[in-house]
Amino acid sequence: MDNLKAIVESLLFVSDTSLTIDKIKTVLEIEDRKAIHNVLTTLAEEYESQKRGFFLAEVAGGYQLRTRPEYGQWIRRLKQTRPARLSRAALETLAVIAYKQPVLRSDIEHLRGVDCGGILRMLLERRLIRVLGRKDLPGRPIIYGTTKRFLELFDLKDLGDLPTPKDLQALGEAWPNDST
Amino acid sequence: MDNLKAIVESLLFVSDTSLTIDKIKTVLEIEDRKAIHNVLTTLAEEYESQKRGFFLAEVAGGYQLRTRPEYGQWIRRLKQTRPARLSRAALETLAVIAYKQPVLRSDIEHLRGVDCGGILRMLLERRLIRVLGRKDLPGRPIIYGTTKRFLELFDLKDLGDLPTPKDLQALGEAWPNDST
Amino acid sequence: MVEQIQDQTPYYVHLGDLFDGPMDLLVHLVKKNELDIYDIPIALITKQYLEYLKLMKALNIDIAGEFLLMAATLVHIKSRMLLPTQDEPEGEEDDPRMEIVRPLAEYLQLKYAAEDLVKRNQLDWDVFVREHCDDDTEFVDEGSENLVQVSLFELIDAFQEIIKQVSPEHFLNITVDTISVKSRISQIADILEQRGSVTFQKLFETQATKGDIIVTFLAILEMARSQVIRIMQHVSSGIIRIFHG
Repeated sequence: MDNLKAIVESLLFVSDTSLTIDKIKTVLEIEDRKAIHNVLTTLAEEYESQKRGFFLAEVAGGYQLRTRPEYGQWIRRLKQTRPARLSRAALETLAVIAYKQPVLRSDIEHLRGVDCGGILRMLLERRLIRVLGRKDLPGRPIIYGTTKRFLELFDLKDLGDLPTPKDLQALGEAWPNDST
Repeated sequence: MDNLKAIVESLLFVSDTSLTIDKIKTVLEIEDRKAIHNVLTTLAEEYESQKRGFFLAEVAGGYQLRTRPEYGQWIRRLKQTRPARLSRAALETLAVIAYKQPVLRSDIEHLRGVDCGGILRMLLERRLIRVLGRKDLPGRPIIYGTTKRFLELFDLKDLGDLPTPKDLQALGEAWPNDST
Repeated sequence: MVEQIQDQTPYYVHLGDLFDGPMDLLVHLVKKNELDIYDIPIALITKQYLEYLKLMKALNIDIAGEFLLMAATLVHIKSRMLLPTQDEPEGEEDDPRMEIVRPLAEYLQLKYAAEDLVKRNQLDWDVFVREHCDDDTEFVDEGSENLVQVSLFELIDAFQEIIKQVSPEHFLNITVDTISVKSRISQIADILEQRGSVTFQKLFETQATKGDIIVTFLAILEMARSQVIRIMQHVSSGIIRIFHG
């Protein structure tokens, strides 16, 4: 396949989730992971050097074309939509789950000092968190964890991409905003 | 706007309909039709000369990025492997089966209040549900249950991890503010 | 008939709907007073915390149990601080304040983590993928870059200022009925429809009685909570302005 680069690009172009190398292998029926990896690297470099309007993002274990963040303002104007942004309370709850998973509702509420039932429900409905299992405790409480969608939403390669608590502390010289 | 080309490209990239020059003018708040036209021409030429996986099509009085027709076969293969989204009705049916299994079609239809024949067939084809057996009743009705694939689709280890309606109730109401 | 009766019931807001719980209120107070969380003047914080609860109560806002529990904890720590220390000077471990310092420190870290998430390139806000999205919901103009979103706490601080100007005494025993809040909400909505935005102060200018002021304030809170409006503060002038959500 001498036009492998263009074909991979067309796949990336139409895919609405991040594409793994394995997936590309299956679709194109080729065995050469290395070749696919090289093509992806070349594409990413081209988008950079040519200052295209989009870039190749590595998210949730795969690759995805995304528009450059600096043009977000124009795209929001084009779409004229207000995406459902998460509230601060929801973000905090997500942060607890991301860092402490596998985690129980009671642990989350202990940390946040408030009831989180409604937020957990909403996060489940939006598939940003999921049920990892149940704990062997009275009432068999649900254990929560984050999903692939969570990674996609926040542009994370994997959970290791989150700053460590130490990084956060360093970042914490300025007070966190308490804007709603 | 010195990065006009990249911005216009990012707009074309996200737009799901063809973009007219007028629309681009409005979004970017610029008056210069000629500049936009030039940028579009440049982009079209670049996609050609660089043999990208997509091209700039002039359709319906506007412009739209489209994958090259010669790669259509690969894109169709990609789309086939993509897990199709389930309709609301299919999800409801699946939920009834998940919670009530082993369950008869008549029970499902009684609960949902509508005929489910088509949906059951589709769920069977997608291997999300399976025939567990036949009940010792007149007509020997089929007993349905969910599959391993169902668990995979919903990121569940086993059926015991499925959140119960009671679990959801325990979470309380979802926050209306977040479900925007 | 039934509706009428319901509408005459006192206006009822749950504090937990407006604020993120007692920890959030504590963080706000610590931040406002520019305190070191590891050396909190417990008497000051307790006093301000209780003042908040008092104001909420005066506004007929239902205070959730966790807020009261925190109040009790603060008061308890305060009283333990007053006890004469025995023999040796206290080590950090014996400092009664540690009871809230540890959870507070952990809570702060969580807030930083949440903030870090916000700073990332969020899908469908900063970055977009090609997808066929439905184009409902309304157009949002992000407005001037010199505006920052304000928290409800800051709003209450601003409200306290207004009360001070109008009447220094307390205003307990004022019943606010749902009808007046509802009609005030629709008045404010009218104003916003005409002008797009209005300053916080402006909404109170025409108000005569204390009751009216509270009605206006509750209307604003309710509108902010249901995201009908957005409340922004000008960075340099400090003027708070209310926008259509």
